[in-house]
Amino acid sequence: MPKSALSKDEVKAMLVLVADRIIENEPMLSEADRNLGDGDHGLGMQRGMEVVKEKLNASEPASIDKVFMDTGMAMMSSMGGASGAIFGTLWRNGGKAIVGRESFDAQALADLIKAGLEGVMARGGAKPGDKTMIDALHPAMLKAQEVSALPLNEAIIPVAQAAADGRDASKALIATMGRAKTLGEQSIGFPDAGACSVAVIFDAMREYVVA
Amino acid sequence: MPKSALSKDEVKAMLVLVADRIIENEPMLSEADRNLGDGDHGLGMQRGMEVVKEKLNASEPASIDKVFMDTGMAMMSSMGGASGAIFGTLWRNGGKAIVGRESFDAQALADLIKAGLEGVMARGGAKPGDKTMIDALHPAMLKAQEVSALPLNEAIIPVAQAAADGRDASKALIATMGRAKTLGEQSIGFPDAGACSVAVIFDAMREYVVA
Amino acid sequence: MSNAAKKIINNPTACADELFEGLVLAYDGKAKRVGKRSIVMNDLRPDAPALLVGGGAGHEPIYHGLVGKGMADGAAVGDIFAAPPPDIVLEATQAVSRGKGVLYLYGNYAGDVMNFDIGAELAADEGIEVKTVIIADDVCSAAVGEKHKRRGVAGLVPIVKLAGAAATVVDSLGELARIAQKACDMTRSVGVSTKPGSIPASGAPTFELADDVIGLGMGIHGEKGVGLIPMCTADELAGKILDLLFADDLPLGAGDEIIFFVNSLGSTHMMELLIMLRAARPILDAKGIKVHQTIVDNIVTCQEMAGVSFSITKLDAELKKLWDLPCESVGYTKL
Amino acid sequence: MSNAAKKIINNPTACADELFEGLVLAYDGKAKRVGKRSIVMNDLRPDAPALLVGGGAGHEPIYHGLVGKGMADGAAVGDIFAAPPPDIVLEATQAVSRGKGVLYLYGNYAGDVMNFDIGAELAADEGIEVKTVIIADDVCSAAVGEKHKRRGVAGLVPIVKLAGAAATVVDSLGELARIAQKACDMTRSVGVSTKPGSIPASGAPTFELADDVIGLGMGIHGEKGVGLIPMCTADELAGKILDLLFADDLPLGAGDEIIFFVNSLGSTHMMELLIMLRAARPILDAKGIKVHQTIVDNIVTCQEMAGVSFSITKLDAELKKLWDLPCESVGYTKL
Ligand SMILES: Nc1ncnc2c1ncn2[C@@H]1O[C@H](COP(=O)(O)OP(=O)(O)O)[C@@H](O)[C@H]1O
Ligand SMILES: Nc1ncnc2c1ncn2[C@@H]1O[C@H](COP(=O)(O)OP(=O)(O)O)[C@@H](O)[C@H]1O
Ligand SMILES: [Mg+2]
Ligand SMILES: [Mg+2]
Ligand SMILES: [Mg+2]
Ligand SMILES: [Mg+2]
Repeated sequence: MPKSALSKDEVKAMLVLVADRIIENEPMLSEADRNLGDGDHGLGMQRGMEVVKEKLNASEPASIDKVFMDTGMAMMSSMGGASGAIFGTLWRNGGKAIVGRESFDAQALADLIKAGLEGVMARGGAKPGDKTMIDALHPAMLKAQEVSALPLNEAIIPVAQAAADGRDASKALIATMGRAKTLGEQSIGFPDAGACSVAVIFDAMREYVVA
Repeated sequence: MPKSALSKDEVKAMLVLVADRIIENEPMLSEADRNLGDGDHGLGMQRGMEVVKEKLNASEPASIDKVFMDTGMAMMSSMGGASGAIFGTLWRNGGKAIVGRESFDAQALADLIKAGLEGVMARGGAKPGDKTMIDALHPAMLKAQEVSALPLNEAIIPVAQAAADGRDASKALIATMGRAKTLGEQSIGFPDAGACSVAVIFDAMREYVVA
Repeated sequence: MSNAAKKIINNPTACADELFEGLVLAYDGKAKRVGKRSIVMNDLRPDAPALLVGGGAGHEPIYHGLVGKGMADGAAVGDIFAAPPPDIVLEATQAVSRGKGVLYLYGNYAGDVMNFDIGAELAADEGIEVKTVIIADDVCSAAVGEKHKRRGVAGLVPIVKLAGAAATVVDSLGELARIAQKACDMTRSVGVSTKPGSIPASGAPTFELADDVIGLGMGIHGEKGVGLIPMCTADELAGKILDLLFADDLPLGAGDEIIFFVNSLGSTHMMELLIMLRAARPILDAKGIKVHQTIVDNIVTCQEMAGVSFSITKLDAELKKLWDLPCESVGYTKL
Repeated sequence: MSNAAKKIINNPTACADELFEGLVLAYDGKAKRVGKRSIVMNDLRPDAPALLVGGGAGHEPIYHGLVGKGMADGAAVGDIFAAPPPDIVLEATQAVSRGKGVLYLYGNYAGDVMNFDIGAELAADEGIEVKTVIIADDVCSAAVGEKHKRRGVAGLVPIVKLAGAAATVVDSLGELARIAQKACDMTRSVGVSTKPGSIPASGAPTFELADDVIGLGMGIHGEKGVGLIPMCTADELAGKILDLLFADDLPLGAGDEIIFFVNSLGSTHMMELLIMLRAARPILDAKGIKVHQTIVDNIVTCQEMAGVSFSITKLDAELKKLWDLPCESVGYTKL
């Protein structure tokens, strides 16, 4: 039944579902990267998410923030590549921002995304519009601020939608960062691979929370 | 009209036709070598025959034997590979054996083939049955001895036929020499590339002499 | 997983770990494995600044095959086409460090920059000073005005060779970084591609390219370059590549001495590289450019990708002296 | 002519001449062109026996890329896949000869044997003494009882290296021939193929091979070997290759020191070579065989043919001393 907020065990279960959904979508994510990059984004995310599942299932989560930080650490050190650093930073900085929270509610979601996005932008130097995962993460962040007072099961729906819209909107953008660096004009029409991952991640969160 | 014997200018014209026929058959000869060897026999023969044409057309032939020896020298030094040495030796030794002949008749043909074959066998160490060009050249030699008293335009027909039969018979043989060295059993069913060239050469001679 | 590319491998997702283990064996005891996936030379010169290189796997012999005498002291090895994660950068940093700091020298890709930067932060926490020089020699990947966005490609070979030579003689990290940066500033590359490589984990091609076109300026992962041109002769192609190199901002004229590196991206045969060299040299000679050394080899590759790159490194007196020092590694050796 | 293989070339029938001209340039003045298509080192050791190698083109960097310091003195270069004609063998012989005779060292193919033999007869007419040592290291090309029929394949690299080292120290042609023959006697190779190369002049494949099979013991021109086996893992393949090597008549056991050469036939990537090395070494270690030096590279190739070969050269004290001498060439260099 729908959850207005999550316990640390539920947060863990949610991230395990996120991992499963990313792994299922490996072909789509790699294909997206083949259009603009070197075609390995799905493979890297899959590699990282398999380690995330191992890690999370190995031990009882100490706290909500720790679950997110462990997820970030696992992705960063098992993936490497741009997305290992980027998604690792997303979860690690996001987790740091909600240290001590006893339950994961819409406010925590908003704080997590905001801090995660800031970390990603500081790390990679990309801004909204550069055709990266930020173009899915940034609209999700804005929406999350807007709905932070709602119960999580209501808030997560527009947030996931914002991420999906951001992914679709990234099709119209010109790539300037990452492997796609010099695609320029030629990158128009394809969504960014990392943005596709962000959309999968938030949609999996929605699936877990509203279920 | 049919020629019972050839002048040195006719010998030259005959060898130019031989060169043209070999060049036309490059794909077939290379294909034959692809089955048993490294697929370049036709290319090598074409390379050699183009130089032969240049050389022969460049100057007035000094003598009948010289025409054959020049042909051998041109093939040997422009082709390299097994067939450069083999076919170069065939013509050079064959030419040496008819030094001084004023006309190229069936006896000269028989002497040329015999000496050429001996040279080839001494050079390469192969015998009839080893699945080489010898398996077309040897039966042609035997037939040429048999018909050496006939006018050339009658003798050349069975000689060319013997070479063609030898080529076909080579299909049943097991390769042991040259690039095909270790094909062994697997070489049964394909004719030897060099034997195909020998058949083309004698058929072109026939074409010129009986025309 | 499929093996569409008909690769001689074991587990398609374990290629990076397995090739790494093989690479360590290829060093015959001259280098050792460190931690998760780093390779480091044995008997390093005591208290000297260290040279660390690294990057994604699948491009062998670079980067990890450039570890050696007069070359890099160590390498941090990533997964296939993926920069090494920060913990691997850290383990390699600690292993090469000899109290005088560590220079990170690697190609300009977002993943590498981010992971090496995080590694540098972790190293700083351990009290190890790190400086970074980023290789960005690919002329076609960004305009002169945006050089910081250029990719690192085949020019890394002469650059790592020169930095490796410097690491055997200088005493300060600052000096090592200065020389490495100079080598980068003096190096330019342009590559072309005729066929994609394949991704070991899936067998899928790294990109698509029509049979009758060449990707001019294309990157080693198939990143698009300045555009597609019709298939042409080696002579025409060599001219186009040199035109792009001469049009860039590195002055090249009469009397200049260069290293000229003709690289195969993988399956392009040395016959073709030599035919390209034959086409290029008269053009260099006509400009009065003197080739101090020619390198013709496949050192910067992307699996069985087909294509060729030209790299030019302009030598001043200091770089020339460093170039002439011998070096030995799996990827490049000179007397 | 078609360019089905999408080659970076000019005239499909001029490849041998053009790659040769490029190769001479690649030597940066250390070697020079002689006559029609021969390459010979500059400043050769005065009145010493000479080492001449040669063979067909299209397999670069061998043979003509193995000319160099501590390697061959010169090479006679044939057309694509065709042995050099006698007049080229002669021009090369005269250029390397320094009054102490010339050793011909080449692979065992009918064309090479015949053309080098005719060349030797022409050289004798010029008063140059010639001895010949024929490389026949391919275990799968003939039974032990018919070793004289075996092909010369990748083992030629350590063999030419050892003979080249000997040529820098011995004073008589007999000594040079003895050591070259010993290097041959101590060397065995087994290769496998997964994909054909192409014939530059036509773009046609050099042979056909199904997608799901490997040609075990196949020669570098696609000559059939011991047979086809189903596509398998690198670990399985390394085991099969070593079994064939161990089953031959060269005793290999505990304490023996060897050169272990993992060669790519062209487009097989170094990643795969390293994964094969990783598979092979534990098997050698288990037998107590000591690898004195490992070589992992694509030196003996056939255009973009895919496949791998293992070569083993067993070292005695004399060969080991010669091996450890430095050498430098386009194809192989060691400190
Ligand atoms: N500087 C950056 N900031 C944010 N995201 C980035 C940056 N660089 C790359 N990315 C993201 O990483 C994705 C590519 O990840 P991946 O393919 O796994 O790494 P790599 O580019 O090393 O192969 C891109 O689609 C983009 O969304
Ligand atoms: N020892 C030999 N004696 C006679 N003919 C030979 C011998 N070796 C090879 N040949 C002939 O040469 C042909 C191959 O010629 P070619 O393909 O041009 O040379 P290569 O084998 O060097 O590629 C074979 O088909 C065979 O007829
Ligand atoms: Mg990618
Ligand atoms: Mg042939
Ligand atoms: Mg990548
Ligand atoms: Mg041939």
